[in-house]
Amino acid sequence: MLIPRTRTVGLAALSALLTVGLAACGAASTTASSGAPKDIVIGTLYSGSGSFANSSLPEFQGLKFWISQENAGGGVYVKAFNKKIPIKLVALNDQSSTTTATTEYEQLVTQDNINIFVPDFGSVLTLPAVTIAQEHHMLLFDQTATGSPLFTPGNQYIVLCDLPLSAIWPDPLAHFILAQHISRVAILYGANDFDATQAATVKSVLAQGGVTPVYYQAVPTATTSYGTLLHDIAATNPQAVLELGYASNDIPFLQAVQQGGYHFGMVATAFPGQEFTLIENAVGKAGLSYTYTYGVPPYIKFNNVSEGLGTNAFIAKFGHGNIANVSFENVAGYNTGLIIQAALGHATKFTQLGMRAALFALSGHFTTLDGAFKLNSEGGQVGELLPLAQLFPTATGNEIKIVYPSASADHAPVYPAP
Amino acid sequence: MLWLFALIAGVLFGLYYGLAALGLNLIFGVMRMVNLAHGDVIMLGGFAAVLLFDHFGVNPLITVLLVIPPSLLVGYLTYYLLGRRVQRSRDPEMMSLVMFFGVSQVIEAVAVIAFGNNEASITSAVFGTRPFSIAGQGVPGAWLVSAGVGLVALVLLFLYLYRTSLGRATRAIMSSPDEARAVGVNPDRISALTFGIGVGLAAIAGILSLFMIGGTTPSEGVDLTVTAFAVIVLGGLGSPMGTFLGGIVFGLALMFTQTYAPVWSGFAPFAILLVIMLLRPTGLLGRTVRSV
Amino acid sequence: MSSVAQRLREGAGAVGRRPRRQMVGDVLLVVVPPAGFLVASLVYNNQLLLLTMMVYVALAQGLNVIFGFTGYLPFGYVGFFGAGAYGTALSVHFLHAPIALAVLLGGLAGLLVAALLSPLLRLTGAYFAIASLAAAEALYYLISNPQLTAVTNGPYGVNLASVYNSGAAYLAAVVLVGVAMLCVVWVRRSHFGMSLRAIRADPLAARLAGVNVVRARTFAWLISATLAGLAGAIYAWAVSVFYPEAVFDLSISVFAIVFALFGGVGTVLGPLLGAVILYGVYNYIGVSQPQDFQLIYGVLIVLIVLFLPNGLLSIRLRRLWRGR
Amino acid sequence: MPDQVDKCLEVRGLGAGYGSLQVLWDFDLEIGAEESVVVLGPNGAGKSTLLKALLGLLPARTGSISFFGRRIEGLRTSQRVRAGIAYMSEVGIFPELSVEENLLMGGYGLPRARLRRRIEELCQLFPEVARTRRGPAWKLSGGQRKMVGVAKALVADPRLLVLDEPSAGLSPVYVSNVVEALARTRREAGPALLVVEQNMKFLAVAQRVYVIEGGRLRFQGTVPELEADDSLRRAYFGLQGA
Repeated sequence: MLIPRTRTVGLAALSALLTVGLAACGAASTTASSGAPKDIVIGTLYSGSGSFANSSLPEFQGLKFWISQENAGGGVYVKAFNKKIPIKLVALNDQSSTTTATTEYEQLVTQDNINIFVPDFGSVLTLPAVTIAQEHHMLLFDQTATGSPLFTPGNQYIVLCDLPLSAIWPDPLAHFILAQHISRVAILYGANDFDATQAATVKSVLAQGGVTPVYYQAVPTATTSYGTLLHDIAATNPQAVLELGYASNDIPFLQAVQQGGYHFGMVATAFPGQEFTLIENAVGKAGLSYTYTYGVPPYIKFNNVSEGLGTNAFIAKFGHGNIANVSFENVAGYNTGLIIQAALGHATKFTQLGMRAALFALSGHFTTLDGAFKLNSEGGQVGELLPLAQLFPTATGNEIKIVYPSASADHAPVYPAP
Repeated sequence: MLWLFALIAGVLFGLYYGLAALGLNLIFGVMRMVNLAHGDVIMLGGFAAVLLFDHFGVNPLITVLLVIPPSLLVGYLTYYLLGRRVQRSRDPEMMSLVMFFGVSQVIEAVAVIAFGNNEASITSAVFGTRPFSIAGQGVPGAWLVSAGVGLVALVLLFLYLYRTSLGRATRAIMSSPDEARAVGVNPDRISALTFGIGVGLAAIAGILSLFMIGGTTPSEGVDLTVTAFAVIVLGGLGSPMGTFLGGIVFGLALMFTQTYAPVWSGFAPFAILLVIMLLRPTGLLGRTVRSV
Repeated sequence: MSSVAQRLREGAGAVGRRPRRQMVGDVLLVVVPPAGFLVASLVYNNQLLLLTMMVYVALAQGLNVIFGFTGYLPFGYVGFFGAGAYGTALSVHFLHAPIALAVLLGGLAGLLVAALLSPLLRLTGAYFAIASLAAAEALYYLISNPQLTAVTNGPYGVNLASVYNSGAAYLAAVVLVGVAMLCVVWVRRSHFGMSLRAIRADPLAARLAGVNVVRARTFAWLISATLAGLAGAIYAWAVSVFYPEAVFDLSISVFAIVFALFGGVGTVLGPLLGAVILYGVYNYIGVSQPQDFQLIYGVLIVLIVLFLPNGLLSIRLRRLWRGR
Repeated sequence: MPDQVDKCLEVRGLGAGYGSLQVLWDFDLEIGAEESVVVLGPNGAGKSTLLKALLGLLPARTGSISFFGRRIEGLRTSQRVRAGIAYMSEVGIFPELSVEENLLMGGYGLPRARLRRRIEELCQLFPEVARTRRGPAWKLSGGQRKMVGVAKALVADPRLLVLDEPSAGLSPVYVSNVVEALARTRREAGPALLVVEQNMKFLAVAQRVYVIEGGRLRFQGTVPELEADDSLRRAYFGLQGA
């Protein structure tokens, strides 16, 4: 049994511990002096492990690449002080946990005196940052989180840098289906915000063309075995099968198509364009041939840009000339840097809303290797749509070619797949 | 004939799930330790198969045999370095749970350092892309291979447990550890061996996971541990046969909901587990425990 | 017959004759931790970290009530946390309840889920642990189901921006810590707590001594779930926008269990210290060593179990024992 | 008193316990070769603890244990079993194993052929065990379980057989069956016997008696000597004599 005295001692120890521990957490911080700060502090999170790590780390590399580029040139140009200021990066590891991410975002904002607030990859990990950014009046340079709850009319403190809102992603895909006069469409999607939004968009665009899917079902995001689902889909005799999931869904899905010996006129999945090398390694060359996916940079190329490196230059510098070394996330992370660069380079006042105003002023007049930069009133990205790409077999592997819309296509679609 | 395919797929997946859970049940039965790192061992088995295939072209079925010796070694070391000490603590069931949570974190972190975060996989063409016909249904060859390996493992384990002296001693410890010590069984030796077998079975399941659940990543361990746990609890703790029955129930629940209500396919297996637990509190083949 | 059951039969008289020093100690136990967190918020302004720490204190203490005093380990404890979060969100959306009421309704949601699941208490050991986990998973899949979008907003998550108030949420969490401490102190000192310990030591003897075993266990289960529900409610309020997976994350269960066991279950102070220290260390590693975060934390936990298997408070108890 | 050479077991100053709880204090015990000894004591007196310490299931904190002149207190349980000590706990069997497997476990580590032969011998000695050989042990009645337990303990041909409350949970009829079975064992010039009990029935097989109370030795002597002690007689015969 404990005696009361020790309990009191324990409580005192606890209070002391709390204070010491917290002091330790908040030790490092730099304060901006009056006038120009010594450096621009960028705070961000990445997932060193866990389910988002394979997307988060390449994006983080892209951002770091931009920082090293700028710092090599003496820092980033800040218009408000009319000089270049070196960039300092504070990056914490959230291990793909939203709970951890939440406290670490707060840590960045309250302890690390950051000037620029960049969240982790994807909607799930970005969402906790939205409230914190709003609460502390920090502009959130949202990298790739395109989910619907992130953007609300009242919130001034978010801009989406890299991707269009997920609701408009599948627009060209759905129009392609209509253009090919495909009438039997099967849609299988993950029961999460990101995928469900896309599925709803496809469904409504198809409805405008008078097409009703023969199969339209959601499965839990954690689904990894697709054999039975595919068997049931095949039983509806579809011409086109669309699987809208994460990379961890696309891989077992494409494997199951192969394992089951299924052949459909069109198979489309979301991630081969974004994680091409990864998925081709996982499912093999044959498993990807003639399937469709969203066309994203670096496979859609923007060499005529108003800020930063163009696609080819980026591939040369970042990927040492080999496009296989460059993933979409690399481009996205780098592009986030370019948007920050544009905000600092155009804002007349070095404030969060000053940067926001600058970006809204640039909206529609500004192109990077990620395409046209155009914001809607809530800060969502509505610039370049994601065109439809198809994968064509070559001697060594597959090649991603844009096939629709025809204006931006660099190859004719092969439908039905041979 | 959607139901027939669901039935076949459910049984085949059930054998795979049974195999994936078997080692966990053995370790729990013999040592009363909850190996929360079980799913991470499955993950490591998957990576072993991918690396051997990528670098040396080793067929995954060969890897199934290759992983056994190192697994036994790892099991021995884990038991003697970590397990034995925890087993002697006040509450081995719960303390082992916490410790193996730590081990699971370490394995995941080391796997990330060693293999990166990307999904690793072997193209499913290894086992052919032409489905086999069973009762008029086209079933992927890889499923049959996995289920076959699961069955072989089950038979071998059965022979070991019921036909050999060491196996009998293992069951004796499961039945009553003190009694077993009192007839001269060295529980450390049996426990270490069992830990090795448990790790080996998990690693083998990991190799098959590549073809059943598509690829492996360092972070998949937790989900696999949870599934394995559901399966052994369904079948009955300490009952190897029950584990396979539990696996099949789990597999059928998953496949039938995938067929008739895909959106509920996450919900159904757990709901069925709950219902079975309430009807038969010791699992399908668990022995009725005399308790208050 | 176990000694606890014997003491129980000798009557609750001993409870009434509590020495004054113990009373003072108990009051301090309930008042000092919340006060500590209030003060902490003045010197340290990562309030979300402190709030999350408080949430874990409440969860570890709630787990302590059911696990520390009855031996039932609910692996799916996070289910109540998620139920609390969604209970609050739905109260705000559909009942337009003021947030204070909505938080209480979140606690009520935890309680209701626990009442529904109380038949699980017929299970024991690992069976109970996994069955509760299955319940939490089933609840998650139910709430995040796209077919229930009209009710729970399915996979699209929850937005409570209309009631967001970080300062008030922080104060609510401070109160929650006090409530959690009060619950455990009460369980520890009361006749009810003694019944629980008697059941744990020897259920048959306890029954013979006149304890209603089922009712006592169920009551502990409900208290425990209500604490988790309130914790989930306050957490939901504080983060205000979240996807369902964020409040049904299994690692919340695991953390609460690890924290409670680390400090020492069945004690009043153990889970509090466990949550504060281990969560503090977790964040310290996360901030200072982001690269090797998981590795260091994993090794630390293994070492703790190997060298401190009976929880932090066991060190002191051992010393006290020798001192006698 | 048996002389030095014939001594099967000699325990001196044995102490043992669980965690912070010491249960057995400074206990002395001697058993001659082929002698049978009963240790009497009430519930919680430390009887089981004594046996566990003898077997090494619980470490001895103090004292020494000699088995046929060899010090064994430092040996592992398995080594003590190999030296020739067999133990039947209160449960006595492996419920999940079949009766046959229980017997096989009783001779764990013996060469296969010898094990088979021994089991056939015992099945002749215990026909009621032989009848149930294939079935799982948990289906047996309490008395049958004890029989299997005794047979199991005898498989390895021990030099000392240690029984923990063989009468626990048995009706009087079965108790006499077990006593009779033990007597049968004795007639075969079997092992030395150490029985701990609350039940007086087992005095029928005892040559000497020890009484343990509160973890300490209270009395040692022959059965007539025990009966001559007034207070002990009241404690052990008065209550349970009927």
